Amino acid sequence: MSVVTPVVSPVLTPEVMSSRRPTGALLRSALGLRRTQIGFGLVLLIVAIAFIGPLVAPHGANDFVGTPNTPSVPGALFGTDHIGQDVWSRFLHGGLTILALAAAATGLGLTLGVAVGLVAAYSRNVLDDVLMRIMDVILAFPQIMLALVAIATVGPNPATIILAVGLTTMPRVARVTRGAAQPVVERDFVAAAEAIGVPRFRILLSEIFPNVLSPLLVEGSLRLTYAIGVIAALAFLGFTTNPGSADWGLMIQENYIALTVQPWGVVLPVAAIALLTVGTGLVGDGIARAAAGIDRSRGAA
Amino acid sequence: GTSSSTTGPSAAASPKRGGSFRLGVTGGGANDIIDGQNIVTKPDQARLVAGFETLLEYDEDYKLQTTGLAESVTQDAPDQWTIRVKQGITFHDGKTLSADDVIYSLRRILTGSEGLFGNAGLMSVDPNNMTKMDDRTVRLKLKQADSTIADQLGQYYNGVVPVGYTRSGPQNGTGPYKVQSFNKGQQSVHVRNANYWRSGQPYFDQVTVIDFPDPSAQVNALLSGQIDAMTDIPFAQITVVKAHGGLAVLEGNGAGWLPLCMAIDMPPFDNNDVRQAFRLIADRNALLQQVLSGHGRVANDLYSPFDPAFDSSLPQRHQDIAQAKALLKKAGRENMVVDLHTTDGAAGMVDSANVFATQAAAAGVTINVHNDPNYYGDQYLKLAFSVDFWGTRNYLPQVANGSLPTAPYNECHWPPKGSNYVSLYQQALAEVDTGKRADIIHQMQKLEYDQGGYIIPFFNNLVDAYNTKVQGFRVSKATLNLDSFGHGFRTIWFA
Amino acid sequence: MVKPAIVVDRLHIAIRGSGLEIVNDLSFAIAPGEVLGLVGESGSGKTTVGLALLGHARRGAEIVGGSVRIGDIDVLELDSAARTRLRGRVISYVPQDPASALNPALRIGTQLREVLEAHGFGKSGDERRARIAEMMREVALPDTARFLRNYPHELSGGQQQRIGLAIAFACRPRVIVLDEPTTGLDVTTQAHVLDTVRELASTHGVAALYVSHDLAVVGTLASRVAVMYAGRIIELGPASEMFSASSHPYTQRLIVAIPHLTGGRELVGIAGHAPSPGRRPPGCAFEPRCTFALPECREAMPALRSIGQVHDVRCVRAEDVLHHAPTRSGEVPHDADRRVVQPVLALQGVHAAYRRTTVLHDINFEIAPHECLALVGESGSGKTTLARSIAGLHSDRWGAITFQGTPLQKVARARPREVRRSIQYVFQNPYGSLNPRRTIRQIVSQPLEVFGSVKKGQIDERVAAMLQRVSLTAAYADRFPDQLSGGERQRVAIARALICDPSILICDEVTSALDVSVQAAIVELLHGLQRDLGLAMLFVTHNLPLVRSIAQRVAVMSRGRIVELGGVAQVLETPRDAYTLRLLADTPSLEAALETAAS
Amino acid sequence: MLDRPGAATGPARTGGIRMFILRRILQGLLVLVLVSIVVFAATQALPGDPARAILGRTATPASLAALREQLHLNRPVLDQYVTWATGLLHGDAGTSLAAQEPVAKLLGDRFINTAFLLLCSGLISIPLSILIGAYAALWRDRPFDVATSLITLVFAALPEFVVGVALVVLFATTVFHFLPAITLIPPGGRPWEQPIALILPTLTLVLAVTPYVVRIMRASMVEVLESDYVEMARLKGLPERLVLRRHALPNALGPTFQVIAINLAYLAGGVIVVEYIFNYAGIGGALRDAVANRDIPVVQALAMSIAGLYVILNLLADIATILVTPRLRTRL
Ligand SMILES: Nc1ncnc2c1ncn2[C@@H]1O[C@H](COP(=O)(O)OP(=O)(O)OP(=O)(O)O)[C@@H](O)[C@H]1O
Ligand SMILES: Nc1ncnc2c1ncn2[C@@H]1O[C@H](COP(=O)(O)OP(=O)(O)OP(=O)(O)O)[C@@H](O)[C@H]1O
Ligand SMILES: [Mg+2]
Ligand SMILES: [Mg+2]
Repeated sequence: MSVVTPVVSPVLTPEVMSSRRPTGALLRSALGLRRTQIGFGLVLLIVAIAFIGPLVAPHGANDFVGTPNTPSVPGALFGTDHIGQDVWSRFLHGGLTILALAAAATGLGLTLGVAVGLVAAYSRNVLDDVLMRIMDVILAFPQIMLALVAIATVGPNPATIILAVGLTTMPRVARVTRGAAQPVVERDFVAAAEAIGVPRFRILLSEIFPNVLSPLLVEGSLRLTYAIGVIAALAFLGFTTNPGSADWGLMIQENYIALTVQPWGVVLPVAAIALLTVGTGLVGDGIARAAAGIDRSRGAA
Repeated sequence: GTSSSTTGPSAAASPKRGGSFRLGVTGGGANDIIDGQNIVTKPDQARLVAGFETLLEYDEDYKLQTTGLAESVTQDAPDQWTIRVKQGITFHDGKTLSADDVIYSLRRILTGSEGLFGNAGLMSVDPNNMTKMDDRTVRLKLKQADSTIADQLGQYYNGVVPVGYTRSGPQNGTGPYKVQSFNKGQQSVHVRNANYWRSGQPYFDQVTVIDFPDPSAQVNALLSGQIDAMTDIPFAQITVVKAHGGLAVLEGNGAGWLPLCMAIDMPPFDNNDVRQAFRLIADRNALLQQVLSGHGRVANDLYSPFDPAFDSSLPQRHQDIAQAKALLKKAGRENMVVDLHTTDGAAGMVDSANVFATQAAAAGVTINVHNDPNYYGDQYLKLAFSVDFWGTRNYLPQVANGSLPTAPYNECHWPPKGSNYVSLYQQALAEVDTGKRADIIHQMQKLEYDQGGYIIPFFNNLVDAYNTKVQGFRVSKATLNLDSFGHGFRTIWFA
Repeated sequence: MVKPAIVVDRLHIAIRGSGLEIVNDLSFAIAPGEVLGLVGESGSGKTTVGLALLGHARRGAEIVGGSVRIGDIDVLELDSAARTRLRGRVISYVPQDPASALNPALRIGTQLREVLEAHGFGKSGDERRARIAEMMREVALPDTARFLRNYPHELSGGQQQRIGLAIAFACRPRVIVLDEPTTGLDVTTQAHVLDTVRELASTHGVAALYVSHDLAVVGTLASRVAVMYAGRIIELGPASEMFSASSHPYTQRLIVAIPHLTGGRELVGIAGHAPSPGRRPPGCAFEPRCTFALPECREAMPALRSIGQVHDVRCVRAEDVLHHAPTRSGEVPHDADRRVVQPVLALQGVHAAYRRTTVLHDINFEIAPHECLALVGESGSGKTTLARSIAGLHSDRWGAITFQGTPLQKVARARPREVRRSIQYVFQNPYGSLNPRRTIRQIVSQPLEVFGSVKKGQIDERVAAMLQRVSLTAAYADRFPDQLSGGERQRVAIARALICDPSILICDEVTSALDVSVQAAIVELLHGLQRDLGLAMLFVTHNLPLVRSIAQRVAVMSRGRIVELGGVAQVLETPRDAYTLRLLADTPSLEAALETAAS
Repeated sequence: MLDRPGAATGPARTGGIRMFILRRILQGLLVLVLVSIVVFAATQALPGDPARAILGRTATPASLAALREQLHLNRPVLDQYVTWATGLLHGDAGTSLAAQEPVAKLLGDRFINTAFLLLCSGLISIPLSILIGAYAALWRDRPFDVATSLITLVFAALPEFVVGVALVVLFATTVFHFLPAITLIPPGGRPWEQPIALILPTLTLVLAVTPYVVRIMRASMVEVLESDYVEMARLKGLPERLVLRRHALPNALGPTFQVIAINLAYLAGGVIVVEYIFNYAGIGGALRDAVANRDIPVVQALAMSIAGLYVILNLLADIATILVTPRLRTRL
């Protein structure tokens, strides 16, 4: 008698049924975590303040509303700052600059870093060494120090700060990217692509890059927190972009002297910055955990 | 400006010897120096006056007195002065002060390459025409008539140094304290000069001058008792210090000033209407309130208020936006945009710029403030619009420093071409009769008041703080902080 | 019958929280000195059971019911301290993957010693040292201090595995659990390990549970075999009966799926794959794949009933099954007209190296169209290197590789598009060869985009067609690799190769990562394709029996040299080279299994 | 999967390590050379006239001319680089433009002060964070873990100067008064002569660094605890503390060392802010000062030494990692 010819069983497992992008899945499952939700909440809150603040601020950023450094002034919710401007209004006005700077710097750093990291990992030859040594050179300077010198050199304009922070972010990102990409480069699907002659650039972009996304998301959020920190610290040390303009970093520097008398001028921006960094940190954390989860199940599959 | 409220203790309490006094001074850095005749950073002032003294001295009303090293300084003729030093004054190394030292000191100042601070003011002294009359007497023949020599000799930075003195050599002065150790950017330790010529003084065994880049660290140090006095307390902290038991604030109403400087030969300020408009934009009281929290006096675009010849009859300028707009319209400069350069060189410089920028907006003028760490670099004195800071001086000396073509710090490029300002200055110098000289000075001040490049919103008080266990501080019009550091730390003591 | 050393009774293990059962109502006993084989395909719950015997459940799983008695103590009742004392002393465990189970940071000597110390085995340091030396000899490893100072990564896979055994046997336990101790080892090493296990078990009267997915291996070792499917034992009986008179459809299919060393025949895989926990049907878990299935099979899981005194089975139709044992189709046809045509691929004096070490020496052979040449040899013999050299993935090689007469550049990228298209490569591990972040459609259609051979519009249907060809459905196109079973992934990999309609297919151990049943299905597929499409094929494997079922000619490789090359039957039946002989001897096969079972 | 025996065998190992360290040192030197070039180029780029920057507001044309003359800033660049680099090799970092003193003399004490501050912070934060991280991993998802992960997040989020100022307000000036607000190190004095003055700066730095290390340590510890060999160690019946101390911890440390190194290097940057707050006479203040003064030799010296510190720390980290992960040795 004959043997049954094989037909694929119609039995489909649920995960086979549901078909979703891993990256999207990663974010989704990350968002499932409480910490990620809180993190996003915080980030959104601060971003909202930064964008909507200027519209709802009771006073102009530079209006003189009362005696300097007085916590309680009629019409000034959180009192006045070092030159008698309304702290609350300046706070509402001051978010955009530092957010923009930090975001731009981090973006720059990520882009460059990822590029370098991928190329280094994929070219398993001297180019790898060269690139990584160059990264080492940059790494050898503390971010803040390099920023200090750069700013002293060309003056504290936004471009300088973005460039300085961005460039010092690059090598750290590059390291992570390279680390994550190295095992991927050895995977057979890369060889498979090479075997049919897929162009190198495409291999980097569509074969390797997607597979290092999850660590990058985490790194990205971490870098953002660093960037914010550095930019704030620069302001604290007195190196900021256009003075007089409301800017959280600048506010801290201007009012830090009055901390014990009129804390709000420092507390508000610091709190905002801290919440923002905590937020991004939480998000990164969530993504990391989710990624760990996903990658583990994939590894076990 | 409140001064009475914070007067130091009555001098009645009899001074006591002993103790180690620690002073915190704002600023300082690796470029600190100790030099009997020059300063770079603020702490240098304290170190200078601890070790060196001048021939003449200003009293607490900014009047010249012969309490210094000179027993007399007289103008024998418009272009001749005679200096006679007191008897039995010795330097730290025991050598007695003589005419030679005076000559050497003046020569050193006049040697351009030394780059000393007093150089500009003593231009008219002829280094090759100083004659030693006797051991204690020197006669100066001037290149040109100059009646301000005495003023210059009273400036703290024109200290008397012994023959052969160099900055790198031993710090040998007549002052109450000898340098024991000096670490640039950190601190210097000065020990009591045992055979100081003023009997009984000084009182401390030791004085330590500490640099503080960060004012709030300075305040914290004072609060936590790690220093006994500090210069330039941030206005914000005044309430804190007052509230804190055992601390007091010393507010000397000196005549330091933070001008906004318009270069009168550079667009847009080469048009006096624009300058006038800007002068009318400034709300001087608001600036005083915002920048100094009121710790100062409203000014009238003129400097040297303590000069007997200061013309206080000129009408006080007030803000007048409408008028300013009109003038700008006239000058075809409506809605103009201009850069204003400033730096953290002295407290309030950045804030002044910002506040003025805000006020200017009302007149449709957009001012972009640039806070430039490299401000005193190449472009200094080449800027159209900038902020600067000055200390207390009488009129003519100040002019020599800042308002003549030959002046080292002429931010405004004053005077305008074809003006008789310079010749007026020469006359004033030559004029021996104070009354006549005052008239000439009034003319000069009128010129600056009407056409000058300075906007001077206020004179700022020197606000310092100290621990009340320190006695002897007096409220004065002194040029330097803390009553000129308690006259080189010799009139103060621990209770 | 002697009192069993260990008795497992109604064991239930579930995924923590969910209550989904991984292992369901599992009972068996093992007598001292007896080896019980536990077989089943990947995911059936073997490891979970094995660990449960030591009262351990992996993170996320928990033991929810039943008992595990060793002598008169119930392992599951013990507190953690007592359990710790038990483990490694009374019952010990040999892990599935020695490479990862040995601490990379500790010398093997330390890892041996610490278990003795932990259980106070041996009074003095000397005694322990003596015991360790003894152990090393028992597992046929050098007992020198020098060797003990090695770190795990400095040992070969086989050596590592034997260290695992040594550790397990160190304290002379009464029961030992071996979890696929030979997976990933080449046959020779495997043979060594199996012998060692047999030795130790019998000489020390240790009751052993031998977990494996390879019936043949189990057959050579175990006296009784339990077959697991989807967390349940579906058949349990003496090894002999299992092979000769298996009464469960699944067991039968497993046996049919095993390639035969003697007399090649088409393999028959089992369609579909076992349901994972939580997706197991209420009735018989095998029912969806079962050819004997009755309606009632859907209702409830058949009880384990005994047929014959020590033979239990979970099937309502056990008797019919027994009598309808599936027959095996005949020999794989050997086409003789190989030589007349020009070869597709020809290698002359090919050498390859990694930096200074040359790993391939003077390789010569040809492959004709329609022909499948099998390349066999132990691990490390250079098979992959050779395959990769042909595919243009290993550039450090010299000697001539000609494709349809024209010599090939070393690097794939340098080769003309036509050539890249015509030579296709299928990788050893389907889990690594598919980009987890791309859909099946993207993966399969990639060659089309590179070669631009097909218009945008038709890509999808080509992909669909290819998926059909490898007996998947178009529905798979939108999924991601991690949503497919191993077999399905390998099919996708094959589809990606076929979509270029190549003239030669290089398969590097395409089945070694898969279960036998799946392996059979894949081989079936490849064979069909080769036959229908007239593909030439280089089939790399270390599984000799498999060669029979797919290749016409076989090349035997050892240490980078081809030691024997000829027709399959001729090489396997009358081998000339000593190495081939040893390879054959070491290969565990059903025949051998049946013999041991019979004896 | 199958792990093929590595190439190296017993005896080759030590040689491997020596080779490795040697290579690392060479790489480090290479990096330093590159750094020196970068530093030199960068400092050359500093615009403006150093002389002016140094004399600042008090500069007079005369004094400027004098200073320029004496700085001879008008020699060819390459010439300047060579003299500078060779100078460095002989431990002579030139003369500070601002202070008119040898850089070595100017920075000597400051180096010792900063180094000691870093040392204290390191010695406290490293073991602390390793401990916390390990236990967080061990008690994964339990209250302790959750608490740590939140606290570390918050502290990672707070800039040093906030922490520093908060500490001063709390312990020195406003709330309590039992700690000095600033650190006054008398010239020639040594920081360890007045330990209590070190408490606040150290604490600030510790709080700045610990969070990152804790998080990494936790991550790699979790990784290790999941590993087969830890499971195996348990199945071998080893007592739990042994499993942790001998099997888990060493393997978890490997990846952590790198991060520790990076963070210590990062400390060297964070110290700038901290020294500013506490008026601590260290290289941080010197740097800020030198940058403001365009004191090129000092900036160069500081940049070089901080880079050197970084290179050394990484070298140590690599070696430490190698020592705890034998597998790497054969890969060398
Ligand atoms: N800790 C766990 N959490 C969740 N599911 C688990 C866990 N352990 C095992 N499983 C599931 O239980 C089933 C059996 O796993 P197990 O590892 O015992 O199978 P196996 O027979 O050993 O497979 P293999 O032959 O691949 O080793 C699998 O489907 C697996 O996904
Ligand atoms: N990347 C590499 N670097 C150095 N040597 C290698 C590398 N890959 C393989 N080798 C060596 O080359 C030889 C052949 O390896 P290859 O993978 O071709 O063997 P194989 O027959 O495919 O083994 P397996 O059956 O385990 O796949 C082995 O000795 C191996 O140690
Ligand atoms: Mg298993
Ligand atoms: Mg292989």
